Amino acid sequence: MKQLFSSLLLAAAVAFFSGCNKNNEAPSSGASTAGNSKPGKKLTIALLPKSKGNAYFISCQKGAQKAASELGDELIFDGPTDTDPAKQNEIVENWITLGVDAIAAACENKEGISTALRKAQSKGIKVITYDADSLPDARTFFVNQATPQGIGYALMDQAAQLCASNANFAIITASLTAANQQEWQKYIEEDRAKNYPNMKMVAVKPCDDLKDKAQSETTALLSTYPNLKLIMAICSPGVPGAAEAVKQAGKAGQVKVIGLGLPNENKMYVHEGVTQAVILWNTMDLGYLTVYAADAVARGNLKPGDTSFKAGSLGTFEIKGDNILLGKPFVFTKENIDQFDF
Amino acid sequence: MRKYFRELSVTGALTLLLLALAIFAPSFYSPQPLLSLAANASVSLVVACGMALVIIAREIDISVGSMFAVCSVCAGLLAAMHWPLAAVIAATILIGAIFGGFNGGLVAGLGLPSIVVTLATMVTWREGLQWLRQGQFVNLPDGVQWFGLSQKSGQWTLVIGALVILVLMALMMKHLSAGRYIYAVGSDAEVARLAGIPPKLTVFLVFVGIGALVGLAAIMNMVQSPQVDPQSGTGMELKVIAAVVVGGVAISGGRGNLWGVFVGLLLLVCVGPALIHLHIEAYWEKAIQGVIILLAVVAEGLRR
Amino acid sequence: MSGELLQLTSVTKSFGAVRALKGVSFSLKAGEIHALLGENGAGKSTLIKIITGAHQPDSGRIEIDGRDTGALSPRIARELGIACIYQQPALFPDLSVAENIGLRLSQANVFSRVDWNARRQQAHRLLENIGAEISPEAEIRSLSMPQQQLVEIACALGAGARIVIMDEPTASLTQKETHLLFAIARELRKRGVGMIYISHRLEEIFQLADRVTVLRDGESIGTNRVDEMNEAALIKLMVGRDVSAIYPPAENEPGETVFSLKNFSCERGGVRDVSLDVRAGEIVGLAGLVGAGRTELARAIFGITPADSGEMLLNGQRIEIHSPRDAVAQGIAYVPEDRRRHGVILEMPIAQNMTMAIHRRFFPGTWLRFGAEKNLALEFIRDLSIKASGPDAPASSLSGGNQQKVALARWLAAKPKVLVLDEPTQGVDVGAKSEIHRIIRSLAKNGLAVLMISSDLPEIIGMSDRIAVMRSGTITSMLPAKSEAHTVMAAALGQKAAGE
Amino acid sequence: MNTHKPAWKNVLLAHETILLVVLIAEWIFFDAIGRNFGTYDNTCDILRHSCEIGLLALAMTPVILTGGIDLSVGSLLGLCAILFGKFWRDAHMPIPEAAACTLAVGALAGGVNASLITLLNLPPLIVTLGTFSLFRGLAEAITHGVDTFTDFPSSFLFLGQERWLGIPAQAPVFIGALIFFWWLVHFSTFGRSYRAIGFAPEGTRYAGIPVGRRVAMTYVLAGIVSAIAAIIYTARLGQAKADAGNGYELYAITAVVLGGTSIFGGIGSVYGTLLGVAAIAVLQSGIVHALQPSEMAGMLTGALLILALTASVLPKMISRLRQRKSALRLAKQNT
Repeated sequence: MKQLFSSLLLAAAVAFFSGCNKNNEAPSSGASTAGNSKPGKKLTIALLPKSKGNAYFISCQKGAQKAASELGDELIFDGPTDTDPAKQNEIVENWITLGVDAIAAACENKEGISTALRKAQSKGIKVITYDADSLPDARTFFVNQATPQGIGYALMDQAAQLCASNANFAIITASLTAANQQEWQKYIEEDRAKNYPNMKMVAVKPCDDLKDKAQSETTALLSTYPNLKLIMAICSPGVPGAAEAVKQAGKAGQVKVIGLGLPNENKMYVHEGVTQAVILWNTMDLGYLTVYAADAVARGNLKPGDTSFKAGSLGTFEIKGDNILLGKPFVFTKENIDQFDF
Repeated sequence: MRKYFRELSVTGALTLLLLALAIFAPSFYSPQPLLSLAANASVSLVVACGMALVIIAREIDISVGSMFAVCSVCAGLLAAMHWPLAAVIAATILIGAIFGGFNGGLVAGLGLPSIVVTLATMVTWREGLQWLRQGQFVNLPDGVQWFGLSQKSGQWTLVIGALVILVLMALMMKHLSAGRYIYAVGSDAEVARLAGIPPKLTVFLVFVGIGALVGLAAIMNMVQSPQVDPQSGTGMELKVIAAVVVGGVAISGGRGNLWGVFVGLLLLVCVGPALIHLHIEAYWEKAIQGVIILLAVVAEGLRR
Repeated sequence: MSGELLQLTSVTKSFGAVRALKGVSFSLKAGEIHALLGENGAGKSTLIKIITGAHQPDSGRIEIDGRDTGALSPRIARELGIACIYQQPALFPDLSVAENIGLRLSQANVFSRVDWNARRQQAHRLLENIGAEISPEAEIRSLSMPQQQLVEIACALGAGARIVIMDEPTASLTQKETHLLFAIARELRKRGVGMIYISHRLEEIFQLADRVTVLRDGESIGTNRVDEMNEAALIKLMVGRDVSAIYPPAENEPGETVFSLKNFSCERGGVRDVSLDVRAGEIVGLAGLVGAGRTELARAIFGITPADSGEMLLNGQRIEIHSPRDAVAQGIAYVPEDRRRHGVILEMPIAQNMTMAIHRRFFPGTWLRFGAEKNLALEFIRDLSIKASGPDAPASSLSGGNQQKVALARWLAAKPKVLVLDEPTQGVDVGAKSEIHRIIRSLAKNGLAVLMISSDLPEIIGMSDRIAVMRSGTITSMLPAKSEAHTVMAAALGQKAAGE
Repeated sequence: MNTHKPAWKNVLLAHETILLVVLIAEWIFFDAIGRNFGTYDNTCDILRHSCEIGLLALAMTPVILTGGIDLSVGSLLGLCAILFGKFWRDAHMPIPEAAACTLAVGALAGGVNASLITLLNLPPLIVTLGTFSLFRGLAEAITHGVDTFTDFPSSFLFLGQERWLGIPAQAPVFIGALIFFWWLVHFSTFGRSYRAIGFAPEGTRYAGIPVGRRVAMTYVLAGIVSAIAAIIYTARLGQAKADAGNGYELYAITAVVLGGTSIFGGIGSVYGTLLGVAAIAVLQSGIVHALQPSEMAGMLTGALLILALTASVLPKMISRLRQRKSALRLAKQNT
């Protein structure tokens, strides 16, 4: 009985895995020798998103995959599938024993993940961060797509440009506890206090990274604050959610919507004039650059102190201190949004 | 009166909340946002009706959120393939029923505890969907949102649709043999069997029923926006179970009615917007919801 | 064999390795009351469940009116006019009386409308028919056990059943209700209904039944006309041996007063102003009608519904009991009425059941001592001659009588000073019954003060050294041992006994 | 009449044995296809990662044995984590003192669950659903969701991140808890009472066992253990925030049920829970080492749970089928 059961289970598992090895487009073909970081060898680079099932990181992954195949490296892309903040650490620690050559992490919890990244460094694994930084001593470089300050200021400046100098606005965040959201809010507030002191932020509502909840929260905000002039959604499902709510309230154009999001999810609203601007960088380039940088660091081609870095077909990027700069955040508007597909 | 203590006390709490809003935040009552709120709530209401049946039958289904996400994505993909809307609706309800039937089969057929079975399917469907779809939104073609009607009539359609389902199901639970069989099975399955009511079949059908209702709710949610979020429905099970319990349905089966569930859901649905309108910080929301659930059960406990 | 309403031929049924029925044949004529007798585990319940379609037989034939019924389900059985009144009322606790009756009687299809008015009227009529004063609106869970039993009977009558099975229907009925039930049964017989009547109370069978079939170990021992039989013969058929002295005689003189109650009241249980002394080595029988407050008194003594006024004295010392734990600590033991729910824990091994009440004393420092526990259990299994496969066998694998012995063993292990027994032999077969009687008597002989509640009059009279009679929550009279049955009954009913 | 199977067959068919086989199979499988899976380092990591959920699962076992459930442990972990941070940073308590206060909070919160459930006789599922929201909500309200506690002294972080005598430093805590719960459930009268309560709460009361007190104790223990897990969690991550332990209650319940404990109470073992925790932890680590997407771990956990439950009812169903077959054969012979 037990033998039958276990062999059945094993057989099912083998079939399952061999099946997904074939079908899965994710970069997991075959095993290779690990732990060896001499130039010319095939490297294993692990890319850690903040969470899986997020379109933002999927497009990063696309760029990263492109870079990995150009470089002939193996790319592992994996991350937490639920809201457990300890999951990132667990995955990194698994990669350490797995024996990857380089880890590129987008950090959900700055302090929390740093302990795991430091441990990786102590085991000789090269660590860089992208999208959201860790503590500086836990990585070699940070691929900086835009500093939190840059994002916060860009959002606030955009908002001020769209509204009167004494307008009220509200923020939709992913969750009250998400670290990057808190950081952006900090700089939004800083910019507001410094440059637009008459504008007023009336509420911050979390949407749990759900479009539907962003929609219902925005609906309530709109009726609570009739003189609300702008909604700023700083998580990607929040932007279309807020836009839909504004549209349903019949306040399109009257209440502006801006936010951080992917062009594809927002094209429709931008064209309808519900959403005025979506701010983002080219996420595919971010993934591409990150993998190139990780590869170079692991091969010793990129060292602290360098001031520029050439990443394949994207050309040369500036390095400021230990930050590799992707460029300024990009503002997608009605005019240019159709040129992008991610 | 005593018999309906729970329904009345929840109605009382709701009335208090609505009164407070009327005094301190009359803007809550502006018609358009209220209609949007109602259209939104109608989705949860349909699922709550199904959950009430499941709990009355002395089972529980915590996989509704995941089933909801799967149904939403399936519906979105079918609509994106330009199936006619009626076919999309029918297919989604069918898909929901099949997923519900899977739970029901394991619970009724193999006699496994429903809380564990649906815990397992909750995880499996959710992660499987994420694996297959990687969190991508599904963009819907024109003519799907609001069933191709205007926004206002679309919203009214949803609200009225949900109320019709509520009334029909409430009537069924009270006045049709089918409904009374569910109460009977939830009250005592063995006695039901002796009285010639098939408890396993009843439980199976109740799970199929909640699956179908989740499918319908997925459609009702889908038509409210031009995109489908594959994460939708996360946490729905807790909200719906809380509404059902606050509404006076006993977790031990056989007791409670859909009117109570309706009032319970309204109370919970109004709390979120009410916090915004009353200018209470968002970080109190979870604590307040917890207190409402606890108060509801404590009131019941003290009465006994 | 024409003219038979119901005919079972060579029916067999096994559960796992246990053969519950080994080819039983049984017949029932229209207009007769056919008693079914047998010790617990003889196969009566299985036979009934096969007739009502709750179990499927492994082989054999069932005919009704000479026609083979094929496979029976509860629904088909009901449609064929078979109704059963179970020992434990099979009712929905959360639903109203009217609905319970309605669900049982309606043959409606799933999508038909429920006519609540008709249901209420039907319930009202049926309940009135049997003289029960129960509101059709009442929830079953708010009713007492006998009331629920009456609802069951109303259900069966309402179904217009041609075959009515009564499985120990009088076990929890009052005398008045029992008489009413008998009247109804006789009336049904007149109308041509066939009844199968199961009871452990032999005198009921002689009062009521026309024929009697005895089952033993899954086999039919024979069917006889009741007027050709007597009690001794029946008992011999049932147990397969002579049961000479049913009640062991008292051999000792009671000692000092061990336990007394003074103006003892418990409002919640409806017990008021009870005063009572029990002496060492004495068995005090507590007689009375169902609902007189006997079980409630026991529960108040044991602290399940603690008393709210009056005194309880143990060896002259005043004691306070607020919970069963206190009672156990003071040396008071209670063998409850509902053995399967309260007396033993069915799923747990015999040994663990036996040490359940002595955790603190038997397992110092809360450490379990498996070896000692096993030895204790083996000792009791031997001393009380419990039929079990071993100390690790779950209590559910035992027959009712042996379960009751396990429940007794649990309290004997606790070495109590006072033992309260509530219906110690209800639903226990004749063989085990006399063994339990012997055990109780020997306990008393060893100096235990015993308070025994029983609705079985011969038992009360046969066992007790004194008989306390309760009525409406208090003790109304104290009768000496070997009182006449009618004296006790009269006291219980509140009539002046003859000659007093 | 003796229908009991021989002892060896019972042991072999026991749920726990099947699970052990599955666990070994998992290990062999991932060791074969995964990179550096079966190394000592990875074993330590698995132990480290499953410590908090393991602790919660251990504490959940007595709760489920009594027929209850505690959905609030994950939220309580979050509340305790931030309170621990608050005691240390804002109340300037030394670490041991802060930890002691945190344990007291855990006990108190467990006591809230316990008193609602036992004194008012309310269903545990609903009570803990309420406190699930309440505890998490309090954590968010106290920190406004934003406040994060970091920069703990390295002597404290040692507990979560370093090795002590070659094993992860938190392992002794887990092993201590394991021994305690093993004793509690299998070798003490408490465990005996939990089972009895799980089978028949009323019947247990009639045996003079204080049912309310025993049940209350399981919830208080769950609260205390949640607080211990919160401290270890904080040490492992080096930070405490209101979202700590999100969703851990479901992992813990899954592990307990996977370990063969009946959700209805009465049946179950600490040994099974240990295997359940291990099976899930090995699966999660193995998936990463086999370079498969993490979603697979969740899906396989769900599938494993259903399979395990099915396997536990299968023997019963097969014997029932066999019986029916042999009965049919008998019937045929008779005619």
